[in-house]
Amino acid sequence: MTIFGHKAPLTAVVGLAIILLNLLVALAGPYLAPYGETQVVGGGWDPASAAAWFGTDQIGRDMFTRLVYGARMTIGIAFVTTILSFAIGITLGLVAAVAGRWVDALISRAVDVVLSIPLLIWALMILNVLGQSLFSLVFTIGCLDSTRVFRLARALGLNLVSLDFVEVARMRGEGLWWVISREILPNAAAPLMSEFGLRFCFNFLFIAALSFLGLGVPLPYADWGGMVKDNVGGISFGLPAALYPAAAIALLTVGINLVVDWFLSIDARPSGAQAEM
Amino acid sequence: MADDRILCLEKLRVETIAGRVLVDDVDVELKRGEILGLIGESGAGKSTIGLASMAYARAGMRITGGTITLAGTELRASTALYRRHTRGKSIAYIAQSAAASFNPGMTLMDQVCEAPVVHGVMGRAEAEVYAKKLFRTLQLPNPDTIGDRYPHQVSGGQLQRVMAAMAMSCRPDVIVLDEPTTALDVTTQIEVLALLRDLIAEFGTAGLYITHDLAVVAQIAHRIMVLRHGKTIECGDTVQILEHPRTDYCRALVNERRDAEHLTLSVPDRAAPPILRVRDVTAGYGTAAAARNAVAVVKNASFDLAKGETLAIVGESGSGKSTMARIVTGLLPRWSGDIELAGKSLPPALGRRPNDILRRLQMVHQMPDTALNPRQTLAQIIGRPVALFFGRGRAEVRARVLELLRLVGLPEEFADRKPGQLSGGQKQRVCIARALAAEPEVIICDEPTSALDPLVAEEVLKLLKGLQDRLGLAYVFITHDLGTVRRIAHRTAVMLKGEIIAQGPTEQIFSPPYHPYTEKLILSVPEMHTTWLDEILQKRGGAAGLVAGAAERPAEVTPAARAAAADAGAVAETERMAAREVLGEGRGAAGLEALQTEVRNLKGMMEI
Amino acid sequence: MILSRIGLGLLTLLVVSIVIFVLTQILPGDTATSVLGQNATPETLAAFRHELGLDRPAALRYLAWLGGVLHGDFGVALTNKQDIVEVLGPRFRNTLFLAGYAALMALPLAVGFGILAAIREGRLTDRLANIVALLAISMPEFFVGYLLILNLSVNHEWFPSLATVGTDTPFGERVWAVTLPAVTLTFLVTAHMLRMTRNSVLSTMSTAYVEMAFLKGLSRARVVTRHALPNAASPVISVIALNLAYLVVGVVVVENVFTYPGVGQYMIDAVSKRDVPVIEACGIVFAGVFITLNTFADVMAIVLNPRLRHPR
Amino acid sequence: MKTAEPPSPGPSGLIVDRRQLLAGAGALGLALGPMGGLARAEDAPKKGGTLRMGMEGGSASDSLDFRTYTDSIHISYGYQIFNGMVEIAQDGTATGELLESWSTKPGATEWVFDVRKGVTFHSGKTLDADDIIYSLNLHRGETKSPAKDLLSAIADIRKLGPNQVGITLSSGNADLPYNLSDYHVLVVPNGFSDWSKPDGTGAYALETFQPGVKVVTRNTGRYWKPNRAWFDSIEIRYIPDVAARTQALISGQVDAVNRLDPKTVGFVLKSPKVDVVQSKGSGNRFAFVAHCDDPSFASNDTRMALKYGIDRQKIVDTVYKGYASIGNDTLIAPSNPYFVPNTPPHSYDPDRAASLYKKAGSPPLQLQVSEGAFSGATDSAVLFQESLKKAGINLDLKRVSADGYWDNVWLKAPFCAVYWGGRPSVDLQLSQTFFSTANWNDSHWRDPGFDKLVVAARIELDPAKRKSMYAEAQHMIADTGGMICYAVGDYLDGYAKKVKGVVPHPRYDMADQRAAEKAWFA
Repeated sequence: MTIFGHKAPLTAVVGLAIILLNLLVALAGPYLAPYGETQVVGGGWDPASAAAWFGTDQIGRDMFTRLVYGARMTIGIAFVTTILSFAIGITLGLVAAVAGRWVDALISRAVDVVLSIPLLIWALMILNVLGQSLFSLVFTIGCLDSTRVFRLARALGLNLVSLDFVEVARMRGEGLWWVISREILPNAAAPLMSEFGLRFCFNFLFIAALSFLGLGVPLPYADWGGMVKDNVGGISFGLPAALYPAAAIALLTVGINLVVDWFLSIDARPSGAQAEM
Repeated sequence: MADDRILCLEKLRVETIAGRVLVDDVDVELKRGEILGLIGESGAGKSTIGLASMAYARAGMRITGGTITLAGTELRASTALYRRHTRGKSIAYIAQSAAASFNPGMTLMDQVCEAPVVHGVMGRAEAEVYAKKLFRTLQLPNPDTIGDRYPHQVSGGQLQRVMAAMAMSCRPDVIVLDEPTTALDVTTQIEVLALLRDLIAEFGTAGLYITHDLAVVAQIAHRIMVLRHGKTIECGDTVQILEHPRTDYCRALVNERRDAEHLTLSVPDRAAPPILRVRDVTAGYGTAAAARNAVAVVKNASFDLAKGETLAIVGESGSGKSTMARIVTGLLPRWSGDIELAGKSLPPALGRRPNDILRRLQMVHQMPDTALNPRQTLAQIIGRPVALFFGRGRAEVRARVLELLRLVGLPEEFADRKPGQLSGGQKQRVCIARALAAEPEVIICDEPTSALDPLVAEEVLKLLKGLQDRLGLAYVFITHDLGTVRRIAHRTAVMLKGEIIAQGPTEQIFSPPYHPYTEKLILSVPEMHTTWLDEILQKRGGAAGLVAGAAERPAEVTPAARAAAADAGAVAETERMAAREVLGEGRGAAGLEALQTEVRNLKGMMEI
Repeated sequence: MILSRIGLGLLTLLVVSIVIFVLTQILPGDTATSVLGQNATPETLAAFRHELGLDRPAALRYLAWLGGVLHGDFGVALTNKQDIVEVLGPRFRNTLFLAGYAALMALPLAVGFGILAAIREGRLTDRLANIVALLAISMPEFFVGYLLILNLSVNHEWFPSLATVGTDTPFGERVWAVTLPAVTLTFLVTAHMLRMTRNSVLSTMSTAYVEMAFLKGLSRARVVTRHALPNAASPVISVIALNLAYLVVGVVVVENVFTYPGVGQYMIDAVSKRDVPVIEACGIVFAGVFITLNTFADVMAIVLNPRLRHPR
Repeated sequence: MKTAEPPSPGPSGLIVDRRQLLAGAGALGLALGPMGGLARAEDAPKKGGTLRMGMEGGSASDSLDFRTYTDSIHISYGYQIFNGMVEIAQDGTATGELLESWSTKPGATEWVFDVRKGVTFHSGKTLDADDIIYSLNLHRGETKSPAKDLLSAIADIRKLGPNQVGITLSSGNADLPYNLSDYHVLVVPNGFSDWSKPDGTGAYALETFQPGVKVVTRNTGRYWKPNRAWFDSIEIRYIPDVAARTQALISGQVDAVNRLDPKTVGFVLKSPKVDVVQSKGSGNRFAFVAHCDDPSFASNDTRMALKYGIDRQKIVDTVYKGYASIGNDTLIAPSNPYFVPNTPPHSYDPDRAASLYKKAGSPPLQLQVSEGAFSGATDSAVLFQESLKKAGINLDLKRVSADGYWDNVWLKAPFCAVYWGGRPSVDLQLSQTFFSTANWNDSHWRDPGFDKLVVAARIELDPAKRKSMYAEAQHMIADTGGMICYAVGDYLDGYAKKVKGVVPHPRYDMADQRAAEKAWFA
């Protein structure tokens, strides 16, 4: 069955539940966690027990506690970076779409330059220049990620610009900013929102990848990506430690995307494949 | 005697998945060889019935009740496979927009032969021969080779005929014609209409002819069924409906075209210098610099517009009349020539024009759906120009908005609604209100009524007229509907292939001696009696001339396409043009659909 | 038009090289310090810098390098004097091989299931494909890698966990060795292409001509394959291009996990050793691939558009 | 003239040391230690096979020029292709390699070295004094060689005969042979310059050199050392990722790996196909080092607070899973006979740390750390932070990029993580790091008394006296220095069971990086 009108299907409900759960954990972290974020409660990689439900991590901190705090850090960072990347990406994208050929060409080429080098290597270089801190991390990922957002925003912009009401606004002599913020942005909201969900997830995967190069969130805080990295060594010997944070990431990603898909399908016409025959 | 009833719908009921009733217990009966016209405004449910007669419901709709009996077999009860095999074989469909209904990636021949081959009616070779025969019957130019072309390579009129051939390719018992001529120009409409009629007669096929234009259906249908809001209003044979309609609604429909009340026009003051002067303007898509690979769409056009005057620009699609509007408003910078507003020359490009000029020159678009930002309330939409041009305080703006709403005949409480909650006519009134908010001197109306149902259009027309009388506005009124022109235009300019071929006071243009093209236009306007088509065809001395005429129609795509080939950057431009085109074809949501599609596509794109 | 594209591409390359150079100059430390590392002393540094010619002004060094490249000479690595082209060549072939292998697995999967999902929109197949795809992309790549190693290389020794291949490795062995990394990459990219295929097929499924096809009584399969798919192709292709680019450009981590001698690891090493000529060379190669694929996609889009393929 | 007594580790001390190791080893149930090693040494070596080594400690930018060597892989292929001048024997003493024997006069400034006869390079050239002199000079004068410092004391090198070289030192040094055992100090023929075609006297000649991928060498068949070089060829594969390396060993894709992860070594041992060789307490020295002239650490109380505030045992147990020994804040390894075990005060004592810290005025503390410093650095730092918390001391951790760590952080940051490799002699170990004038004095700790003491010990030929001098020196460092060397890691090598003849070596892992010439297949 398709979702028609705003009636949420089971998948979307599940997705929402997952997201809410994560938000709850992120907000109420300290109250849920049995131990301190960095408190060492046992040896490295102790198996699960009554004391440590998911066992302990590589240096004996309670895995469950780390997960709870990790939610806060991970979601927090991912959220801020995504906001940043959207702020930049949308602005550039819509400007490129509205301001006309030259500006468009200029920005697009610039974005090509960024995209044509591995993100990791950009991150490596930029973080080395800026030095490592939460700020520089957020800033770097935000900027790099905005190139992806740019492409979507620009494409949406190009489509909307050709619509009559935008034309009317331009004929009225409205400034670039008005056209973008009042005429185009509101109508591009839905796809952008859904994109937000995706980029959000990719951002904390990216952070995970960074931690592979020894870059990442400041010590001794927990972030899921970093936790996977720190504990992944045990995987080869069947130690489950790394599975928990990985599962957390996967769960949240799926959750968000379920909602996103629903969100998109709300104002999408059902396709011909749905016809009765 | 059941046997001569080929198609029979009983108590047909169609609802949206959300549960809104689209077709409400409608009975339709169609005898062999008979043509039934389904008439009604948009949303009357006529297309839905047409599709339902093939046991097909569009996405988001469901056939919830009634029976569909085709040649003695009840389709809803039979298997999906059986239904599939009836489609295209024993009941065929001709859609409104040929341009959109042909797969742009396949040759016409492939698409025409598909059905017969798939249904095993005949082999490919045989099918081709037959198709060519049909092409010939339908008087398509060079019928032997046209099959090798792609849809975008042939004109709308021809496509519509190819679609007819496609429908006939299996010699179906019933054929459903869904507004087959609406998307066409008046002149082309006649040819297609005539051909369809002959075709159906020749094959003895029964037809379900769906349209909103009583005059058109009058020429072809034996019986007419009038629908409204998914219910049958009245059903009888054509003459009866035309001569003695029983219900008021039908009466209104019939009279709307026949003896519309005469509008007495206000007198423009020609003493004062013209408010708008256009001199030898030439322009096209692509910049003047790139002019070599872009063809001029408007060539050396000149006209004057006096204060309080209405100048109608008439012509067929592709004649460049809409482009004319874009040039005047500066959306499309002119290559050469000059445009003066109240004696002051206008810079070609929009960006260069001072606010005051922008204010004095307003525009009303053809598609109210796309001309209004769906995310803003009417108050915002109409209030913005007031705030922008006259910088009034919030309260004043609000007051002015309400005043304007009253002025265009909309209730004040609409101020806080969004376009989505309005009907087409109401939306168009909002567009007009927005234009008025700038207190302009000239309003350019680009087919302001053509997207509206007849009765609604009439209202809007009267509104515009009334406003002109009161506010002394000058209109440039772009349309293809000569009936309208006759009634509201002081002067008329006729455009053909981007040039103004005739210009002068309306009555003069519309009285002999005509320019031959003008005459062709005039004769093409359907009239509300069953014999009109035959008379015309006689006057025209055979259809051949018509076909030739159709063949030479210019097309608006070419320049953009060429531009694209010339420079990748212009692909975007092409898309915009394509979007416009679709809008032009009168498929309202097209622009937004295209956007929707784009979104779906791009969504994936980002997932790295 | 193609020409202007190539021109643009070359321009982009130039800019890329400049950007990279500037960045490497801003980076703290240089080849001398990073090579000598903990053993660095002022004198040894000075000596080494002189030997490497790092004592010349940056602009000169860049121009010298650019000059070399224009004559097709990418120079030698600062750190070990190896001819960059000789080293990069095999590694680049490896990268392409891995990318190709992964693509060979990912493309049919993605397109096939994408179409299937589109045909059965909203049904179980569709949802399943979607969820599985999401799960696949939601796992860090190195995590997927280790899981595969654990199951396919440790628990059952079907595939090697080491993908170290040399120029001399015979084809069959090479395929066998590169399977695991290729599968890992398949995990990464399939989801994206699948969703894309599905979406764009769906959007063509809602066009008038597809409806017409149904009304001609064609079977679902035929409608999808003959009518929907061909017109859905160009956006899909552009995404495929994007993913192929990613397979080449974005696999540093996977190379690391499977110790696969690709360009990514080479570039990382070069960055950490500040070996500018090498960084530049890798950058150029990456950018080249990226630009080529994108241009290819654009060209395809135009070729696939009958309006442009068959002008009136 | 009389031959100098082997100055450093006397046999007695060594045995004692070994016993300790054995005990430790037994407790850990590992196949290692001299017993294990000797036992294996007994089954007769035989020729043949290709030794596939999966190693960390190199990159795509590696070079064959031994003056650029910094890491394990370099050392390994270095010793395959070339020979050193002096070799460190199993018992830690300096024994002749290409320099067969030597003698010096009291004061240890005048040295005479005999060049080994009958050794030929791969090129066929026969080794003589000129080659030695040329090779030594590669590290002298205007050079990028890291060994420059080691040989800086050399005032003059003379050719005394075709096979004899005389060396004069500006200041006496009884440990000169140990300096010459440095892995940078290898031998090439006189006038050699084309590093892409290395010409050495080593057991194996270079076949393939793909830095970052693999290095292959083939047995020349005419190696001068008896009972060495059993393999037909050696293949080093670069496997930087420890998990991948471990897997490769367990699944038999390589025969030997270095730097196993202490965290998982326990599991590796479970594998029936694999032996783990542990060189107890002779591995890298792990330390956090503070600048004594930085306001935060100017007061010795702060430094002592940190030394008492770190729970060394806990770190050794959790981060290194016991595969490390507690460090004594100097850089002397427990396996070294001169090692002075900590006097109790340096064990974890939060209260004392707290009071000292208050006494010092509770200055702000920030530790810069990166996995790039050494593996386990960040985890150790986190545990350090935890243990300080118990003492009410707040330590701010700053994770910095692994890339360029040695350029941008080490020697620059006031408080950061650092590791120190073993040095062949106590003198080098102390002087390179703690001399007031040392380039690498990364604690900025300067004590003229200490300098004098070390210089004196350098020319002291009586082991007993020497030992007490070094003991004093170590106490100076431990009680006032800025270096918190909390642990000395064990070298953890993994070998396929069929690999024989690999014994823990006091200097480097993988049998002093000479596994290629020492080991054989059963």
